[in-house]
Amino acid sequence: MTNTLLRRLGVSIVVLLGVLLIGFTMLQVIPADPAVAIAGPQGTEEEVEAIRRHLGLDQPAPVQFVYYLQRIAAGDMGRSVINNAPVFDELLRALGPTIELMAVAMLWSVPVGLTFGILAALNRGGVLDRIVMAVSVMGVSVPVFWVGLLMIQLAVQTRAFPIQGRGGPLWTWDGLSHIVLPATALGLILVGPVARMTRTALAEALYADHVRTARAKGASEGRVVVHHALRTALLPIVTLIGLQVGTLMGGAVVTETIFSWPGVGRLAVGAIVAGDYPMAQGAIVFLATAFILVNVLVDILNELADPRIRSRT
Amino acid sequence: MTDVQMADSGGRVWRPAVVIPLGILIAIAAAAMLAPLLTAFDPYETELRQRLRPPGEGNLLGTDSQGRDLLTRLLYGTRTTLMIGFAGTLFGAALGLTIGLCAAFYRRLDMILMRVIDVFLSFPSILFGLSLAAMLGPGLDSLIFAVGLSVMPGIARISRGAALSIMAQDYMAGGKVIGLPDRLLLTRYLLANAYPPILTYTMLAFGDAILLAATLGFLGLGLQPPTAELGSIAAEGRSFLFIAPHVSTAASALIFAIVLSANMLGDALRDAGDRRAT
Amino acid sequence: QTTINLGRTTDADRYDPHRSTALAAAEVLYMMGDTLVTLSHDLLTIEPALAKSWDISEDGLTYTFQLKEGVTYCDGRPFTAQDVVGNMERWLTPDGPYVSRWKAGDVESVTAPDNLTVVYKLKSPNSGLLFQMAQFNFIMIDPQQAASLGEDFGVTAFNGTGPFCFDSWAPNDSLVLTRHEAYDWGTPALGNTGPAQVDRIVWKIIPEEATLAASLQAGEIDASYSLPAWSIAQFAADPTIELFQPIASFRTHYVGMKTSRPFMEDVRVRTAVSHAIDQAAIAEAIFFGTVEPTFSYYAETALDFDPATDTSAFTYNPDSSRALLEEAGFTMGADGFWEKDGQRLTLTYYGFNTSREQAEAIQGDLRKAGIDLQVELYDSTAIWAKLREQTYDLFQMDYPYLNAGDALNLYFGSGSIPSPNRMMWNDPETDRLLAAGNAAINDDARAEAFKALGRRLHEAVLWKPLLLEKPTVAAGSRLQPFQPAGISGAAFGNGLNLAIK
Amino acid sequence: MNPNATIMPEVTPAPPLLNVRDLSVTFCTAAGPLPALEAVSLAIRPGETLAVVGESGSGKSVLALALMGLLPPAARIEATEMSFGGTELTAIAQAARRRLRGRDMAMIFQEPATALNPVRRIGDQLVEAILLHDPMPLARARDRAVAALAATRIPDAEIRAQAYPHELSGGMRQRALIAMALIHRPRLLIADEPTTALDVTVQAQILDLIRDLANETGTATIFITHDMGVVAEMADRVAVLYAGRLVETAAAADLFDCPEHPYTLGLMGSLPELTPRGRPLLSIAGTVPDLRSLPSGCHFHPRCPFADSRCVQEQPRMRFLESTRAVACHHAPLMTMLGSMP
Amino acid sequence: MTLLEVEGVSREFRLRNGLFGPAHVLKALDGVDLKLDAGETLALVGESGCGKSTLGRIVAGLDKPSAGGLRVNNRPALRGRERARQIQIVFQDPFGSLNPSMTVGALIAEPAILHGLVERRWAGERVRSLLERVGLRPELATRYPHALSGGQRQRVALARALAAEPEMIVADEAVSALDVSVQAQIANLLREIQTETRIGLLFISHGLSLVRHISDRVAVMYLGRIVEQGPTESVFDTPRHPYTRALLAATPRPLPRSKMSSKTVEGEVPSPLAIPTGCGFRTRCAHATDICAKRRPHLEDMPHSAACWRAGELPPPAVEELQAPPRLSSALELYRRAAEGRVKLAEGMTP
Ligand SMILES: Nc1ncnc2c1ncn2[C@@H]1O[C@H](COP(=O)(O)OP(=O)(O)OP(=O)(O)O)[C@@H](O)[C@H]1O
Ligand SMILES: Nc1ncnc2c1ncn2[C@@H]1O[C@H](COP(=O)(O)OP(=O)(O)OP(=O)(O)O)[C@@H](O)[C@H]1O
Ligand SMILES: [Mg+2]
Ligand SMILES: [Mg+2]
Repeated sequence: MTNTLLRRLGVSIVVLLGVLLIGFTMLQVIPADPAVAIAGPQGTEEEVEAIRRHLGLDQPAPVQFVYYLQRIAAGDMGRSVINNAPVFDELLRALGPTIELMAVAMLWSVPVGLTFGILAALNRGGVLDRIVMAVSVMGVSVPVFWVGLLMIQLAVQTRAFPIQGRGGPLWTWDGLSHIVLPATALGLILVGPVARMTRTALAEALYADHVRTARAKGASEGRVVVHHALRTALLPIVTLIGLQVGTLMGGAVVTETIFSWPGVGRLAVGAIVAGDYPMAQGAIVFLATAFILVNVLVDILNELADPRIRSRT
Repeated sequence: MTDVQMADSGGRVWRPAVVIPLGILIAIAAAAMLAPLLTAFDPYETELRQRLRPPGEGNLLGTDSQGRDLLTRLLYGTRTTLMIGFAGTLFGAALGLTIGLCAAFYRRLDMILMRVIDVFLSFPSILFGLSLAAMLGPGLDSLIFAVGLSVMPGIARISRGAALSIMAQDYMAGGKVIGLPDRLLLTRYLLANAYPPILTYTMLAFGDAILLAATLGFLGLGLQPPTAELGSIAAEGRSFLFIAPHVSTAASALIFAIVLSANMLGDALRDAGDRRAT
Repeated sequence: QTTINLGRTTDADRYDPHRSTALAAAEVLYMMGDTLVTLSHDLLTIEPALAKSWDISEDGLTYTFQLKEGVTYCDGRPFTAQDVVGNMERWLTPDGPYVSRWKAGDVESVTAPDNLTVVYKLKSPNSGLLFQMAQFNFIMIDPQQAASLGEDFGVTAFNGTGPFCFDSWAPNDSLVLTRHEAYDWGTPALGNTGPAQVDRIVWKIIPEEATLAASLQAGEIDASYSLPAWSIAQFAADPTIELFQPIASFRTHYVGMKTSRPFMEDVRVRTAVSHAIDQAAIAEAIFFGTVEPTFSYYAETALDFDPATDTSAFTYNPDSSRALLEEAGFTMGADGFWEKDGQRLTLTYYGFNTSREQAEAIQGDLRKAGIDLQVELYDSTAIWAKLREQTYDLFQMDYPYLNAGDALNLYFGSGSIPSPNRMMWNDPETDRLLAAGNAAINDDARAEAFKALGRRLHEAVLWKPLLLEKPTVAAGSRLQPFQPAGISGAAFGNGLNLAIK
Repeated sequence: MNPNATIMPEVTPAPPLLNVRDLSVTFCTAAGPLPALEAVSLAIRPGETLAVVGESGSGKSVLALALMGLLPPAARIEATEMSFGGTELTAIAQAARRRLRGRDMAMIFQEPATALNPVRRIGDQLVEAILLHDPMPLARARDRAVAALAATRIPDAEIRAQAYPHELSGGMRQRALIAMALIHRPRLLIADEPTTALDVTVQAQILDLIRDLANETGTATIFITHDMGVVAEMADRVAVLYAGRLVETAAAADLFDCPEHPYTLGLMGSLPELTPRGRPLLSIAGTVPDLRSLPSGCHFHPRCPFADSRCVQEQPRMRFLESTRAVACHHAPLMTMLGSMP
Repeated sequence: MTLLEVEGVSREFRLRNGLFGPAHVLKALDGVDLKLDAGETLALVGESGCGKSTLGRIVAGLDKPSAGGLRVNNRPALRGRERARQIQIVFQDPFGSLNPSMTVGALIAEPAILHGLVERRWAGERVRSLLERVGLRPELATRYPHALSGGQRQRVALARALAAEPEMIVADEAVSALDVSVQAQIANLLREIQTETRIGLLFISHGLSLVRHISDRVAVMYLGRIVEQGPTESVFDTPRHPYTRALLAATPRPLPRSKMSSKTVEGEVPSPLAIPTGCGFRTRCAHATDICAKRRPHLEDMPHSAACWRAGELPPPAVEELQAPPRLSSALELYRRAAEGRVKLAEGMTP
């Protein structure tokens, strides 16, 4: 068990290095030049050169990457070339709100998706199945920004919830009310995939041999669905949710922009566009690490939940 | 093949669940292709003083922020969007498929190929697309490239999974035993049988690709004017969502129809596949 | 505790007057610090600020400032002439990472004979210096703090003499300012002299324009002037929201033309392009009438604008456009575009992706006039780098200025090639007039030189002026009406006039 | 209705535990209705072992599931009678039917590898089976579960109860399933090919076990198989299914002495044991028909060497030749009919 | 003439856990020697997981031995396409052994065309004759495998194997998944083809009764080793290895209440990851003694030999010959004649 975990983490580091390299290469080629941007519309050649020297941007790219790796290895993610803020601190500050947003989004959308999926699976091929699936797919079919802005318009008219910013910690009313809209918009992305996977996995599990055995024991249909079918169907669903975290992060970029949520997604987009490569690179590494960790966690969960996987070690 | 002909095509694929979304997709694509015949307006002719007119007489869906006929813009925009979705998915699928099949077929490559895929998968796809689009500069080809590369890892994974289960079938060994070269084993045997789940997933990826393109438009990395593209129309129209909701809404609705149909088609194809398997 | 929430779409990279060029930095810096002198609301008169008076030597080379007494920084330390010296030394460090140094003129030395006297010596006269000194780059920081914080100055802390003190900053999210209790040295001509009327000001970043507008409606912010045009038009009809504009504020949108490109070197082509663009329609439609179409490089009300300037080249006149192109040897091709020597009249246009609509409108106008415009839009951080690649014919931009001299100095001298003189306008006469205007030691001489230069440049058709923009502040019902400031477009000024009903 | 096709004559006074008359099962499939069982009648008495044989797809499992009430919703079930211990199964509510399942009638499935819940311990699965019908303290249920495992001669039952299914060998898993099925001493045990997935040496052990345990508890057993060897080993009586129809029922001894239905005869002929070495095996020509398009008349006629025009036109009814022997063939009794032929 | 010689073939699988995991060694085959003559049927029997398929795959060239080697026609076995010309294989699972995306015709034509045995334009002709050879109607050539029954598929698989005109065929449980009636058809067919073409047949099966019926010689495998080998009659009538005896005793036979003696073996086959020392069977063997744990027994060099230290001391087995009851015998005879068309019931001859 710990062995697998260590091995899994070892592989993750290899993957992370790959992410780092690709990220760095791409960011290097982005035409945005922070020095020019800082100098502004009226900046002169000399000013730009001075700024560039000052930021260390005059070094060749491979040298910069080596410096970067050295610093990373020493636990230092560097500083923003735009405002010299320590990348790690900035990301850490933005990570909390993003995790909060994603967590709340998942908190409502996963149960809803599960419920939809169960309803559909139990009525497979029926009218309810079609309706439920159509509804749940809608969430992934409309651009998030459109949904978000529509919600903002509704909220302005009804004055139901605050429309921008983070109100504070989640346990305060202010914090809670601020997260309602962004979490709703973001969660919509997840409902469809979860519902779809639940439907497929459960429909399969409902007629699995061991579920039939449970019925033969005299278990009631409810018990059969919840204790036996859903329990085994949960494995692929959890795996899917782990992978969907990536999509959710993508959605968070947009949601954070629309609802002025101070998260990593917005930070990352801003940094990429501005050519602030230590910050962008940091954000990419952070998000990739988060994704990898979540999926390691999913693997562990699966291992805990499925003795077959557990004993493979 | 030889003189041996195809006979029956197996299970019932042409069910309503397949036909309806496919029909919608084809209808939308046809309308986009025939745009010049369907509308008398010039998609590039601006008329600023006629801007943001609500749907009604003259302009069926109203006008956009430049006073162009919105319906016309949408029709031409659908062309671009389908082009991006199609070409991007095709590119991503071709790449992903090759990687996935090779990983399953040449077991020695599996480890390294899958790590590469993991790298791409761990890269938040929107940031990936964003970096790529920013790197290559705005333009159709870079958008297609960005979209393609972000759908690639998913397809590679699915392909590998599907191919692995085919690899376990006796007929793969059967092909080897009669002395078939790898080229034929990979295509005639592996691909020919592994494709259904891949196709299904590709339909879903097609929807994702279109949404990704729209999101890049929202983030300011869409196509350059005056090219019409649904995502960009929806993204730009969002500024007027409160005063002229028809622009963004109509474009979003069209995106919705395309993505939903692609999703439904993917689901239905999978269900059809399921049924045939049992 | 009273708090005012101000909304805006972008944040500054840092709050350092010597290292920032952005309006986003200026608008906050004006609240956190003071300049030596400032400008009246109409931007025509120099007003005292930290300097209560000043003398200019006959030769125009020595400026002697007398500072107000009792001015303190937020941390309580008294503000002295040495601090002014420290500011200037920092900013003018040779090869330092500092920007906009040309605004300081050709400085010989800045010295402090005593605690309240500053002697500012130039190598050559600079007629615009006092106006420039009102700009945010001249805001007096705490040089000791700047030295000790190094790169973190203006990021983690800022010690200033302004009506508000830096409290905390979460980049791209919010910046909190608190009242500077001791503040009472405000400029009387600008209204309240201090202290500020609210305890806190919170600047919130709301990147999405539509959300920003909705936030004002929902009362989540009290005021903003970075609102989208459509919402201002809408708010004009909204009884709960009031709109204010500064008396004078100069920001002109223009399309620059690069004179070193094959087609564009011909002034007839440039004029034809200019005649083809209908800036009135853009103002009316794209900006919902919240801006004015303009026909000169800088506002006609700006200091040193010559009413005799010939602006006829900048009207919307498709007929002249056609005639000029024919005269220049172009023929109309079968595809509806002009061509010459088998080459289509295709021009490349760089713009900001935030001004997409303007670009599309211009593209549409030119298309109607038979000119094929290839539009390339970039993010505001990428475009500067793109512009340096020198592959454009036209570029679109907007800029703030204080008066004609300011505007002319920025862009047209041959010394500014390739940037910011992106027109590649290399003209000895321009350089001569510019030098004359700057060196003038009296107003008339200066005005004469700048007016002559203005006429010359307008005749050369280097820009197509489009719009004159004044910030419109939209304020919710909580805020008391106030007179927005005009300087640099930072409409909330130093914040002394902001109050809650 | 066919008057002959129903009641088994009463040889012993004991009333049948299970009595099924004219059981038909039709699946609604995308390609039209699929009659998986057609008018099947059978009866089984307490303590008796009835073997149901037939080729793959003949409807053996469908029969078992229909009796258990476990067919998927797509199945339509019709029966004139389906009584169990005096209760008419088709008349009682789902809940009542459920209470019978596992307690009064139990089932062992074919694939021990998949029939157990992979994510729960063997012991817990047994405990669940116990508690579903017999509420008791958990500790006691645990003890009972271990005891039941031990009864199937699983070594170290105490430890094995803590194991997950994949940690056990196929034989042990099958034992666990048997323990689970027999835990409430059901009156009827349905074993659907319980040993096909096992090696012969293990199969022998399992067959022994089922026989012994069923004897101990006095349970009536329906034993489904396609292996004539296993039939010989286990059965008192045999019912032969072909394409969803019962074609022959007989006492095991009689059947092996000489089958009456040509299909059964063909099956016997296919057995290598009964064919001298070197001679070709006697095989039944053709293949099992598609249930959606069954041949007219006797469903076996296209493959039957004795078929005549009557077999093509008229569907033979189940007829009693002796008190314990019924055949659905126009030519029965075969030997008498054919014995005189040259 | 010796067609195939398997010499000391071993096959180990390294089961690795991920990138850095520890490796377990699974000995699927451990020093197997076999010989097969042209026109001969050698049956390989043994319980699940004992290595039968692995050996079959190695013979067919689908896998490489870790040690030992093969000789075909007294020369070291060829590789790849050349091996394919010599040896073909038919698999167990009728549903998984044919490429479902190709028509029957294309499937059968493929090896023939690939090896240049027939020109593309004559392939149809060849397909037709092969289909007839395996007892299928030529119309089936246009069908896809999913439209065929299990028995038909196995016939197609056989036709495909024959299309390469090999010298021997490995039939890996080729009939095990089929119903008895169909099993008999295919078994008959195999025999028929073999007597006609003198093809060598390696018949892998776990069903003893069929093996006894169609094979010339039998090799019994247990945990990757051959434990007994000899002419079919001899092995079945006088089994020498306790495992062979147990296997025979455990096979249920179609005699009512034949009362097999199941007590002969206890427990189940040990995991091939942990094969017992010495004789692999000793853990389940009632006759095991000390030597069995210490040293590994080997096959003697004679026609019928068993790898057992105690083979000589064991009491003779009680194997009774199964005989069909007289009534059944004559009924079967009748059936056979009827099936051959010699008996036709007169119209209306019903009671
Ligand atoms: N759920 C179902 N839906 C449709 N058809 C079914 C279903 N279950 C069984 N059938 C059909 O009913 C027929 C009888 O199937 P059944 O499983 O009873 O056969 P069997 O005799 O048990 O065969 P085997 O020996 O292979 O287990 C088959 O043709 C099968 O296709
Ligand atoms: N590719 C492989 N990797 C790892 N182990 C394998 C592999 N192939 C076979 N084995 C193992 O080798 C042993 C022998 O397998 P093989 O398939 O030859 O047995 P078999 O006698 O054919 O069994 P069955 O009767 O079940 O088909 C088994 O324990 C199996 O798990
Ligand atoms: Mg069955
Ligand atoms: Mg095998």
